[in-house]
Amino acid sequence: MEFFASLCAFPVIGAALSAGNFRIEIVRRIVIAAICLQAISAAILCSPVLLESVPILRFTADFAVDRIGAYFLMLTNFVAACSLSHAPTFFRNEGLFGGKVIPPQHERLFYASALLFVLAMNFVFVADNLGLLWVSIEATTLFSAGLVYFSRDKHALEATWKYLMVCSVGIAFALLGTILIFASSQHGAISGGSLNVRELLGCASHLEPKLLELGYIFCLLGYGTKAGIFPLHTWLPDAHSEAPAPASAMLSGALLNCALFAIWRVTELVRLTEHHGICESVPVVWGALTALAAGLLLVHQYGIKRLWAYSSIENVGIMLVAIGLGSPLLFFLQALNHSVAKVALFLLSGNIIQYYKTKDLSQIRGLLQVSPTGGLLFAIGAAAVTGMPPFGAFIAEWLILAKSADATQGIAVGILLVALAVCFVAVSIHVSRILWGAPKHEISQLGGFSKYLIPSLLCICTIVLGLTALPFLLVKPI
Amino acid sequence: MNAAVIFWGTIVFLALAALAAFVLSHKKNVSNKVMSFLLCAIAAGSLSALCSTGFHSYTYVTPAPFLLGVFPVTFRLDGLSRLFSALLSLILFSTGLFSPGYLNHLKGKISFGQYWVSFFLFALSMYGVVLSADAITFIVMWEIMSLSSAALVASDHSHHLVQKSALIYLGATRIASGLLCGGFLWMHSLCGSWTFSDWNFASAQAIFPALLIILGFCIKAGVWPFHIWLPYAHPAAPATVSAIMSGFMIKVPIYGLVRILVQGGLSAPEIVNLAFILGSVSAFWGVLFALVQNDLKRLLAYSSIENIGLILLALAIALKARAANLPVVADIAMTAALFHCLNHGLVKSLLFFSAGAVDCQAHTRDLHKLGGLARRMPWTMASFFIGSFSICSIPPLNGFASKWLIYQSLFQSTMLFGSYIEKGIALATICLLSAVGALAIATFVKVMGVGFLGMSRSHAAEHAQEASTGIKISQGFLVVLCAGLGVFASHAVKFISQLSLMSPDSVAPATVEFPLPMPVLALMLFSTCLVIYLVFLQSSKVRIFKTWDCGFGALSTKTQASSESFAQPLARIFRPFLRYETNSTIKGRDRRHFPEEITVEVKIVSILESRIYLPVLAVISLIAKGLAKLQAGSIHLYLLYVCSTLVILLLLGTVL
Amino acid sequence: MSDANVHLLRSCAHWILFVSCVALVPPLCLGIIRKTKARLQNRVGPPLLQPLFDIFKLCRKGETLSSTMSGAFRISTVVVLATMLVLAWMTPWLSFKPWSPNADLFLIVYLFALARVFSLLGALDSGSAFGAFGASREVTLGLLVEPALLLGLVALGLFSGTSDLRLIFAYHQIQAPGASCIPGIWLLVGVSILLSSLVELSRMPVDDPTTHLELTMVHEAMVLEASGRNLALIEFSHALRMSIFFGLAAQCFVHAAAAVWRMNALTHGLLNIFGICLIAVSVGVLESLSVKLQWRKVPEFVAYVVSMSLLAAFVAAGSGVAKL
Amino acid sequence: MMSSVDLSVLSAAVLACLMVGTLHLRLNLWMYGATTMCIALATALTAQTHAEINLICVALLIAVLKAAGIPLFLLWTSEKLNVHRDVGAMIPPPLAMHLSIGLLALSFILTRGLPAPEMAATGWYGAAAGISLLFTGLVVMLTRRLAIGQILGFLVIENGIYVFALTQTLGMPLLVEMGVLLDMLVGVMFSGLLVFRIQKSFEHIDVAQLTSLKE
Repeated sequence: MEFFASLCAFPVIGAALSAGNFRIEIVRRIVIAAICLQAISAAILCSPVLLESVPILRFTADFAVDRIGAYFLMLTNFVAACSLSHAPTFFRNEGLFGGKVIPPQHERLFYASALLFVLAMNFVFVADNLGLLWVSIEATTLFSAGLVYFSRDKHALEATWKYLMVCSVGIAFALLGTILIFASSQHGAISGGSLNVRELLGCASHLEPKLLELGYIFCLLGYGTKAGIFPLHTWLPDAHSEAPAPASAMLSGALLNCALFAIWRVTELVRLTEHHGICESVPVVWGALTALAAGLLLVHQYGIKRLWAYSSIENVGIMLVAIGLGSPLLFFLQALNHSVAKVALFLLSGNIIQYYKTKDLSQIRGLLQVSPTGGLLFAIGAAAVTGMPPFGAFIAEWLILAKSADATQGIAVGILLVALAVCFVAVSIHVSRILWGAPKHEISQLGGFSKYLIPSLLCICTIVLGLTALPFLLVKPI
Repeated sequence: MNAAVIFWGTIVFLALAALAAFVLSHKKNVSNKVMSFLLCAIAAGSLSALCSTGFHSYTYVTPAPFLLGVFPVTFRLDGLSRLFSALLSLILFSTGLFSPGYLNHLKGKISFGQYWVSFFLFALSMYGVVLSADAITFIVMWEIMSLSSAALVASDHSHHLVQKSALIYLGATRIASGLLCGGFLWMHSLCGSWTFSDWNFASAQAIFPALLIILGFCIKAGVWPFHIWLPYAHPAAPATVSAIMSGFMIKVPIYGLVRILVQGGLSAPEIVNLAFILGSVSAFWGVLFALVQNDLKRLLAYSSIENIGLILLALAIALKARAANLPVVADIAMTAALFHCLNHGLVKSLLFFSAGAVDCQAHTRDLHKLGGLARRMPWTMASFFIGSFSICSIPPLNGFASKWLIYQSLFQSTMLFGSYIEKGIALATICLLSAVGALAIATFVKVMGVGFLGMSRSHAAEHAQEASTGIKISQGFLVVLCAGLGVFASHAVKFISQLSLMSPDSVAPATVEFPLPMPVLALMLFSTCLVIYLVFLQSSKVRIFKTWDCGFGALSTKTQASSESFAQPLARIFRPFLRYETNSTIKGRDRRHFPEEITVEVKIVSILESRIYLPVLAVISLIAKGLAKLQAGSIHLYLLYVCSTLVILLLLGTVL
Repeated sequence: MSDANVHLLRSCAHWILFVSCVALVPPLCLGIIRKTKARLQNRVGPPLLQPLFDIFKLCRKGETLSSTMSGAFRISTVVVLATMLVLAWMTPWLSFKPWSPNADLFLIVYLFALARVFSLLGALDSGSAFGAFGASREVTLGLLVEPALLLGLVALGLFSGTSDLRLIFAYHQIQAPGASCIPGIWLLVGVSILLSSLVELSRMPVDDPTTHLELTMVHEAMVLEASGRNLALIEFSHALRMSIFFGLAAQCFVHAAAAVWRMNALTHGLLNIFGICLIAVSVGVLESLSVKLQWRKVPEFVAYVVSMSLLAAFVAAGSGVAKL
Repeated sequence: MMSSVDLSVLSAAVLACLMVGTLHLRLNLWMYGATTMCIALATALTAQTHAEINLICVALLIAVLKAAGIPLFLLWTSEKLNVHRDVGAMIPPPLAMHLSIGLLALSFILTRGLPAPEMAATGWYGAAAGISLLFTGLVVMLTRRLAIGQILGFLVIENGIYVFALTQTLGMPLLVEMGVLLDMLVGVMFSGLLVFRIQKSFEHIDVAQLTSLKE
């Protein structure tokens, strides 16, 4: 029980309080407190796995957390904490910068659904049961739809509808896949069948191969839709660009990881059987192609947040490659570096949009002149997210490339290298236009350093991840 | 005193300097003097540290907390890295002397905070690259070098052209590093190690990674046909930056080639011949386009392409000779390549400094607006002239010494190579080299004559003042180095050849002799000049009068030869390469006899750019547009994508 | 009398002979050329040493400088003459020469380049259009002729197995165990050096030094602004350059002959001087018979020269005896 | 031979196919209700043959929530927005209906390959019905232009998956089943709310016209 308490208490209470009509300033404080406490309590919860060498920590029959899950749990809560503690500043500035004033009711709703969204994401990583995994993923869709829907204008509605429909259909396929895996487990392996991950892993070799393979395909497709793999990514740019900056930060920095984590759960299962051909070559090549396609789609971009959305797709592709290579820690390393940099970028983009009062890239010029600090942070984030040394993402991508080169996935390596180059060039074209030159019209500087607090923290994190032995501690087991 | 000290001393101090610049930049008071002093101090320190380490080779691996993520930073200090880091220190030192005087005229245009931060990072990364002993350290430092130099190129980013140049440079360098990554990963999967010394390129399947690596290096070095970025980046950057980029940064790929491929025992004839062809073509192509340039720094950039070509050529000869088992020739060629790196590094920074001095005094780099600076900026003129002589490889300066070594290696290989084809190729290359040398002379005589001699062509050039003391000192420093390396070439050559470059751990280092009597020659020339001057010219009666104008009255600057008209006869000869076109229009009644207005326009098209690179880019962006069409906005379409992907996956599932 | 003194005497004699040759041969060459041309035009013509007298006369005059000139102008004259003297000392254009350091063929060629660069700068310094015309043509000719000259010398170097002109032209080289084609190479190289010297010295058929239309001239246009002693030095260094080239060509021919008929050092030396004069005469004849080439045609003319020395070099490389 | 469970799920599939044929929302919703009733019946029968107590409550839940609640809610929505028939499909409804019937046949072919379920009562009839329901739902989502139509399609897909689960694996663990059901209900509620907003801001609920966000 204390497991449910420590995981659910703070988000639920926070959501309840923020939905209730206190003064908005109080609500903002409550939310920050709630999310930070949530992160801490989750950390305490998985501390045995993180600190001692306990391979897996079981809470109930269907809830347990293993090492990789714990890592992702930490990451998710960190991302959520960063985004949500930046959110109040963001909404305050919305008002300050003469953008349209946000009714407190909407903001309250935003906080409530954001907290529940975080809760759902937390359950993704502690669910030790494919069915519950599916349930929590679907729950994340519903709550995050609330975030995308935030600004309630036509674009937001359209984005939300597409997000909801495409993802629900995809998720439905994932459900079918889950059922197929369940069916495969009933064939002799486990009497009455089971969806429990540990049991399935335990008797992986006895699972009925045909059903398992079908199930894998459906799950890959379903969760892939949620993760935004190339032809299924269609909802992603819309949702990311329409959601308010903190929400898009969470979508890109946490939600995609959840979907990919679900894919990893299934892959991990199929890898143990003797027909694991499909779960190696398919994700690797598909991931590389996704990265390439994302890179090409980055070339002609008009929206500053769509830009980062596509770069998220690129990184999803890379993570998919890592999953296909069957190395959870590389997958996590990439996710970690991507999330940290990408959250910083989305939050900064939020500030930039507030400065220039537009998302249109062709209107945003001369950031270095408008705000040197912001420009510097933006440049660092962009360099980090495109995998430039000395930032963390470089190390992760390099490890992934090296592993796939050693796994004789030459084609994938080639495609990935091209994709990375294209992404870098495309991003640097757009970013350099944002940074250099002079703004097209007078920009009023408002607000203190507070709006740069979280982004600069995250930028420091990327540098630390790149230049210190921190990743070493993670990747050691590889 | 060992590698660790150098590593910490240099890298960390530079990092700290960058940090200091960053901190100060927030207070908006970055003093160029202080920063330049820091730069000089660090450069001098690292130089002295290098000198004090003797000749042993050290390898140094950083302890656990100081990792690049997972990988340790490994450094190797041996002859090769000593040579290059010494060159870097020299250039940085002179840059430090040059900066304060030069940067003043950029005040208000560029933010000195950003400039110095990226500058120190740039210096740091260059030291890092030439000291690195494994692929990870190398590529990390390499990428930092690219990013920081791109930031420096874009220092004055208010101009649109500067932005464009910086982006072209960024793109080129990213492609280069992509190819390098490919090659490194491939080698790692072949040899199972990241350390350069474990890589062996002699094996047959190592040819493809070798190809990737050499292509990557060629792009970064600005070898034909990948040189497109260079003439953009150099004029856009401040003189200090272009001096370092052209003087050292484009030598870093050469370092990489020697460290990885040559010392890795590359012998595949395909690769060697490729390098040979690329080197000779870019030597010719570079100087040919340099001849017809009118922007001073652009011209210097093209001449860098020429010299990089020469260096690559020498490397290729060395590899050929080693493959043909002619160690003597190989050593000569290798020494030639590295000695030319050294010389060109010093000379080119000298030239860029002088160009920068001209730029900040006459406020233009356009040869059509310069002229007559000889009387107003004698020091700058003198240093620029000496630099030009050296780069035209005029004896007894250092340019000649390395050029002679290249000639000598070709001469020897003509005699010693077995096959007649090889002999013929070597002879043809001698012919080509002499033509290149003559073209270089033409180019730099043009610059000297049009830029510095004669009458001033613009008001600004009319009122140029001599540059400040710091600038003069830095130029003098480099001039002394050039002359010294030229006159005492025999010692320099012996020293370089003993750094055992072909294979890092060979027991008996080779020794290359430089038999020419440079000191005697210099002495004879100087004393004869002195005697002749004292005997004849000093005592002669001199009358000052105007230049002969055929009695038409005062000559205007229009009657002087312009840079285009000077180059015209040669440009005519090489019209097919240059796409050289002049179209002149004469206005006026009865146009031939009573012209009122005559305009002549010279057009030179870079074929590579217009015929190859732009179309390729267009195709890529077309593909991107096509892909973007998928995102058409209709949800029904999106759902259809999901279904079709499902079908494809199911089919794959049946196949696999 | 100890042989040390004999040696000393011999070297003194060498020096005296050499210095007098350096002083006299260049004006003599010019004189011979003019004389020949005059004779062929049925004139008496000036005395053979007239050029020398001209130079003395010019030395007595003062010089006129342009107000736009910088120091470069006078310095260039000095440097050109100095380089020429050093070249005269190092290059084996005379078979009897005092000791000189390693005269590497590449070094020689680039010393010529040094002289050329400075004469070009001198021409450009005044800012007059004529100087620039001359300079830009001179530089073009330089590009065309340098490969020819270099390859010619390389051809000699290849079968001698060294790039040191002293050894190449050393007397004992003739007795080198050479293939039968060696005199052929000597001849080819001699001709190519001669022809390239015509280009280098901007004489007919490339350029007419006696024409009065400055626009068509190369050398004369370059020295248009020079006067007095300055002009004297320029003229002398030009003449010296000519005689060095003629001397090299003559050396080649003599060696070609010597490869066939044995001869001792004295005859060799005499033949050398005689050859220089003969070449001067033939140049004079050529100048009075031939017409000036159209400027556009000059590259074609030089192409022949280059191919000739390339041929020589190929043959030499083929039959080369590798010495190291 | 064909068990009664097979019969009911097959009739559900056929009903769904017929549903594709008309554009009348009311009729569509009723037919969907009927389909779901059949499925609830099938669940109940399975529960009875296998004496599975929790399947009984699942059957009840389906009957109450999915077969009655959701159609009524959507019906109420369409009344409020007074849209009574779809504004027209991507392809004409009769064609779509025949397409889905064809897909029904196809699903029989596809599911033949599946290994017979271990414990469930029925063989590939159930699987075929489930897959064909899935196809039908997809057809609806791909062809209908109204937002409500798409919700309907999604519901049909969901039914199909449920049928598949029921007939192949005798239903999933109760906890999972509940979760799925809950998620689906919340989803339907949320999308119904969205439909209202869409009507409010666009004055129509034709999602085929929502194409302003694109490259």
